[in-house]
Amino acid sequence: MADTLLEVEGLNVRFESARQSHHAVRGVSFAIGRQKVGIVGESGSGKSLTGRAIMKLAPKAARIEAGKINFDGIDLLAASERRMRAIRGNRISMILQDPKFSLNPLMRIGNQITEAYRLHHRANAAQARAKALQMLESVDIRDPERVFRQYPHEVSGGMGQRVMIAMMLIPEPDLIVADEPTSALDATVQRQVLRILDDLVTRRGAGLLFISHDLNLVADFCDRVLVMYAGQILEDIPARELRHARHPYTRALLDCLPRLDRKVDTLATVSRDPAWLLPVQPAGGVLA
Amino acid sequence: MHTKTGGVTPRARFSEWIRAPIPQSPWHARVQQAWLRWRRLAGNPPAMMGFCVIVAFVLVAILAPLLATHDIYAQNLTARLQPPSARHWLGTDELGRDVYSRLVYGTRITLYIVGLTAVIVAPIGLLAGTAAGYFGGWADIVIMRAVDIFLAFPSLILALAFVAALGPGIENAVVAISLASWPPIARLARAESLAIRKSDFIAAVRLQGASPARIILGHVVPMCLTSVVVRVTLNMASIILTAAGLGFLGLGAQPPSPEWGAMLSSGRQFLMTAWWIAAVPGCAILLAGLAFNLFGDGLRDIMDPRNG
Amino acid sequence: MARKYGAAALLWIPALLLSAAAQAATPKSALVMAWNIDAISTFDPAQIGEVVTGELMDNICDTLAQFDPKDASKVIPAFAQSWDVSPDRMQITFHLQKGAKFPSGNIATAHDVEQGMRRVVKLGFGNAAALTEYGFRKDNVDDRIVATDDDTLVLKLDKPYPTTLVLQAIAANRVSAVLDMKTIMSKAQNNDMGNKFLTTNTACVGPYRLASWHAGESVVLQANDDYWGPKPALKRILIRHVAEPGTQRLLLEKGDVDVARDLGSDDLAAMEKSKDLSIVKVLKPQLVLWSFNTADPIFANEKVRLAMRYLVDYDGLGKTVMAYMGVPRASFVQLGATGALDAKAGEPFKLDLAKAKQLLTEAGYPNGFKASVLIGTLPYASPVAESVQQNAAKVGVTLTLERMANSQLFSRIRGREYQTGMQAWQTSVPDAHGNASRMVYNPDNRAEAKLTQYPVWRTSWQDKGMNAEVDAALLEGDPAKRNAMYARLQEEWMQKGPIAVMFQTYDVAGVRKEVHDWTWNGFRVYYDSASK
Amino acid sequence: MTTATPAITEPEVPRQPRRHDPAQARKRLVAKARVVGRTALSVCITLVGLAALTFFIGRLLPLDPVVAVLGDNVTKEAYDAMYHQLGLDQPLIVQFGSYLHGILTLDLGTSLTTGKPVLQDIARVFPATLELASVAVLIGTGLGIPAGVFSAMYRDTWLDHVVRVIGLLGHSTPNFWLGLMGLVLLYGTLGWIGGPGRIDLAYEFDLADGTGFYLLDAALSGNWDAFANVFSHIVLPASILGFSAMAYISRMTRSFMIEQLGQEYVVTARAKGLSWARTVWIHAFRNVAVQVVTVVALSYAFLLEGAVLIETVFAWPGFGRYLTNALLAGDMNAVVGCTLLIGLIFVVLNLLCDLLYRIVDPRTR
Repeated sequence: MADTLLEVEGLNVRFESARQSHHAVRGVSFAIGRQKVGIVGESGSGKSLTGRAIMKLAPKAARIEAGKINFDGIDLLAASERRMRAIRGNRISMILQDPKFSLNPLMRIGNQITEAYRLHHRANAAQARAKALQMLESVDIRDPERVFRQYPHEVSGGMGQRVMIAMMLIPEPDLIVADEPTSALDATVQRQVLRILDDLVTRRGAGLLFISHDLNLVADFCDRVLVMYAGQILEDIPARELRHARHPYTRALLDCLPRLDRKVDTLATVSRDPAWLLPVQPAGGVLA
Repeated sequence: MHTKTGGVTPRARFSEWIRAPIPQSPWHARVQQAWLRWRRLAGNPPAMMGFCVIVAFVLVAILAPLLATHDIYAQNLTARLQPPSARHWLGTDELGRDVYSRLVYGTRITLYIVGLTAVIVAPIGLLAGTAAGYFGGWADIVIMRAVDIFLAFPSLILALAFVAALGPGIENAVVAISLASWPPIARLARAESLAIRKSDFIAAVRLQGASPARIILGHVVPMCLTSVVVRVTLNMASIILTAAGLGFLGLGAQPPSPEWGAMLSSGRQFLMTAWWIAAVPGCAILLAGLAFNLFGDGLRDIMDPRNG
Repeated sequence: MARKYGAAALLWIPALLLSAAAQAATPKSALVMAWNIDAISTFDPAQIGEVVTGELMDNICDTLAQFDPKDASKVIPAFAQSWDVSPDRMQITFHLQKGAKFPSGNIATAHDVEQGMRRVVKLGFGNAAALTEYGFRKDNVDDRIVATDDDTLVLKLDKPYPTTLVLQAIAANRVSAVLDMKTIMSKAQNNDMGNKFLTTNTACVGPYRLASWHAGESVVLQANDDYWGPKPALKRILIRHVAEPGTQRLLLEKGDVDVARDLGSDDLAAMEKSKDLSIVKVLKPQLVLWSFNTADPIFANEKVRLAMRYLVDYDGLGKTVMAYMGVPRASFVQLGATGALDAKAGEPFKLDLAKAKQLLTEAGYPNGFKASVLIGTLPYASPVAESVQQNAAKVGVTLTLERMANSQLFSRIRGREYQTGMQAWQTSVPDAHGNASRMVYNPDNRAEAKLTQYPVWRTSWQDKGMNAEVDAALLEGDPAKRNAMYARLQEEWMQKGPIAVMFQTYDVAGVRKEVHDWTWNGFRVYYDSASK
Repeated sequence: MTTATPAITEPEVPRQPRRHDPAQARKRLVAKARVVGRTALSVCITLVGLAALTFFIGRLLPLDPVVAVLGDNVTKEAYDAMYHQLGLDQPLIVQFGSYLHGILTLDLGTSLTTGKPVLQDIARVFPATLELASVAVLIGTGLGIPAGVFSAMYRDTWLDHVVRVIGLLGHSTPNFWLGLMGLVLLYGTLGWIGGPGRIDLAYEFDLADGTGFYLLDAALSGNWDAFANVFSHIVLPASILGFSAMAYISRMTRSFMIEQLGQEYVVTARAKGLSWARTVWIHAFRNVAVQVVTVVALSYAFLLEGAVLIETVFAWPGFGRYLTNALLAGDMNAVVGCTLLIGLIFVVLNLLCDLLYRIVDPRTR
């Protein structure tokens, strides 16, 4: 595809625990450009971990190995922590699941947003403030002045997530990793948040890595879908072709979703088959 | 259960069995759990160190008669306050008794105090705490009020007061210390059982018509046990210190008992002339306290990693 | 913020090392003394029942007469410049100092002394015994202690007691302190005769007055400029409470104090060599007792009590634990007192397990027995007891020690709630009668009599015969005969008495070379003659 | 040291979101009032309980208060008189009643050993202890907080292990022993520091009538010799107590921090591109600050206990020694008075900390 933004090859994540080493991500490889890519899988399939590994924010215990992680020509494997800091937020940023926990409860919303901005742009308090307010408006917050002054616990979940989006988009990153950004919200709000996310991303022409367990959602929101199972990518297909996915697991996932257009008497359950697990290709360069 | 693994050596078989992803029986599961914890402990050097020291202390206590070089009561007024030498490895005290031998036997007393206190404190604290937590309401208010009252005292002061009231002596010291150190345990147990009480399986048991006593003893207490055990282990260090403090003030073990605190306080008079009499038991107390702290800390990391 | 803290903390470490202790030499005009003064509870001479305050009081309140600094068995004039005794020894007339001033400015007269002495009897604290023993009772004190004019005081006795004894027991005792009765009575509340006021104040004629007392911290005595006698060389006596013997040694060696009063025997031995301080010691009229409660069937047996006496390693302990602390003594009469047996005859016992075993067998305890020993917190109490315990074990007697706060020890023994107990006992007169009247003579052995200030009563032991001997000896006019009678008493008592006397203690102090003329005898310390 | 019982866990914080609506506001006000009332009541109950417990322990003591007053050598009459005067002939409950009444009228009775009102005694000895404790807490906080935070930051590294072991050492060292040894070494042998007591007697009278805080008095009166002297006296006991405070504070700080560092907002902060240090100090630390303050406040209270033995060793004329002496001498009024005070301090400190939460933490406002 044209101008690849992020390229991952043979990403492995292991947890070395006292009992035995748990191999969470097994040789995942993919590439994304300035498009909306969804990663779908059951919880524990290693999708979130993949997202964090890219930003080198995986927990300390995790040992990360990969053949290659390239972002816009930068070799993240080699990048120093210092370099990573310049990239995080600025070039790649991340939206987490639940604003209740992902926002600092003791910092005013305004400060959290301006902090994110001033970290990467030379700007005085006043400018940053102006920018932040403008950003809040752009995520459909009616009374930005007030929200700016409020504490996270004082705003609703949906608004919180919009604040999160504002905070993460304000430095104008090229790639956004959204880790289940809507799973904590109720259906109506979900749509709204997604819409905002959608047109902000498209307007800026940024890339989006959309991590979710909700196949339907991903199906009609993203351009491309990666289906993960047990730390591996089983299938990588354009969203519109999802209906014709041929991997049994993907099929199963689809079937067990209630559909309106077609009548099902019993909801299928996912049946697993060890054979799905492909041999893991040996990892290349070790990082972190 | 593991007949398939026929040909392999017992050792390999065992390790395979202990690692088995799915335990075959509750017992198997428990063994695996224990083994896992042991592994975690082994992976935690400070805790391991503490554990070893404690084991060492226990051994010393058991083997005291073999390790001691002198009769710990035998006095020799002509050979008093002697510095460490080949004959008396840690010198002699104000009555010419061998400090080393007394130190060795002292471990018995220390462990005795610690053990007895633990045995008294844990059940009291558990029952009070779980009862308060489970029943709530008035029981809770009353018990917790009592706990607060006790907690408002620094434990040493309280122990002092009780010992003064009960009269000196190890047993009384133990009772006093116990009286002073059950409240934190009770508080802990309460917090735990508050959480457990709400859980569904308790509701289930209740629906089966189990009596409160049965529920508390059969279900709540076991759930609280781990954290209480951890807490008690951590407390042991402060128990040792409190006991030593009492001994230091002459309210603990009575002469000629070689209790470390008592040894220390009698050595206090000879600081300038024979520093080792005070220095040696002091070090022993320090070591013991440290060991229990390290081990307790490790235990806590292992038992409930959440507050690692 | 935490970073700042960190910086502050780091600064602290070198501070600790560099904080050069500004070692202040003690002030020239003051005597600085380290002493365990926890026992101080009042400054009312009628109530004081304890050594420390006693010593202070001696330097605050003049008494009619005083012990000769050089020879405690002699009594020399003090506030009374002279006295004459009626031929029948039944009346003593004191001629007092004229025009002496109290700190309040009032003039001290014989009436103050009279009121003061009556006050002691009427308040009836322990010290009242000093007077009641000689027939001054609440009902008769007003006619027996009389000031005939401003500077004459007359004591009328009920029996012809030996005059020196009376002088020692009363005239040289704080019961005859010269109190500023006007001031004191003006401070009296609910007819306590100023007792409350005097707990924290003094109002006396004397070389020093109490400037401040912080319980368990310090006492400061200030010299009285308008004192009638020779002016004290040192204007101030600063006493700092220090409980730890080791600590006292440190302070003394560092020159932070001039005198240390509670040094441990081993520290003393070590300090003997030091050239910038000297160790001084003097025998006190204080005995270390091992009392047996004869209400207990075991110790009712005279042979058992005797056996116990052979379990004490007088010699060994005397050379080690008790070195500097005291000398072996078995007689109830302290060395240096009139009528005392000499050192040898007064200590017929020695550690002799065989003898003890034999006595126990005769007593019917061939395999020994179990008993408890109560001990207090005196520094030597525990080692002495442990030594005895060890020897006892060798003859099959199991002694269990119970160490407790002194006040607790006292109340247990006073209440007869004990088997055996060790404590120190001090008399106030250098005469055999001083202890004979307390450790031998038991006027009433009934529990309800509660003669708790009689050590002998506490052992529930009474011997009518010896009671009689004590009475006789007291009134015997001929000194030689009198001494002989006391000698007999002592020998008899040492064999069957309910109390094993083990040691007579020293008053011992470490004194820095800067201090000159540190003067004392077993009965008092003369601050006013010390200088620097 | 027995001082640091990690009994205090963070008080749980109500997380109800805040709405702007008068009825709600009124409801909240009423609720607040009820809370205040309940706390006040429980505090009272606790205090009465304290008094009762100590009072009855006191009366159980086999020590004879009369002997404590009159000494060993006393006639029966005098004994009985004092017995009556001390009201010991009344039934316990009556005695307790009169004692409680005394408390309400700020009269803790008269100390049997000092002959002064207990309150007055305490007022005299307390500054000494407070000064000691303050300096100790200063040390403890200064070293403890950074230590705790860093070992949380670099968890399971050698640094973490070192900090933890040092902390545990602080928990395990008999402070009286440390005091004795330190005294012998630093004062006896090396002469680096001042000896026992708060100050050399030579200076004592220069500072006789001041605030009772000698460092302060000396500084105010510009008497720098005296200041140096006081400092040289306080530095060792304070450092030893500070050591135990440090152990406790660093320990608690560490576990608070570890909990916070596991939170999602930390990931957010990192994802923004914040440095690890900045994430920890600006974001995470802010969230534990209040808990840490609580711990510091309580370690203050614990030092009161730590002082008991230290003050005996250093002949420190403070609260702890006053209490011990009173206890050993059977001076019950003093004992009960002191214990009551300690209890009061604990309870009040706890209250203050809760209050602090309500002020600092926006979620509880």
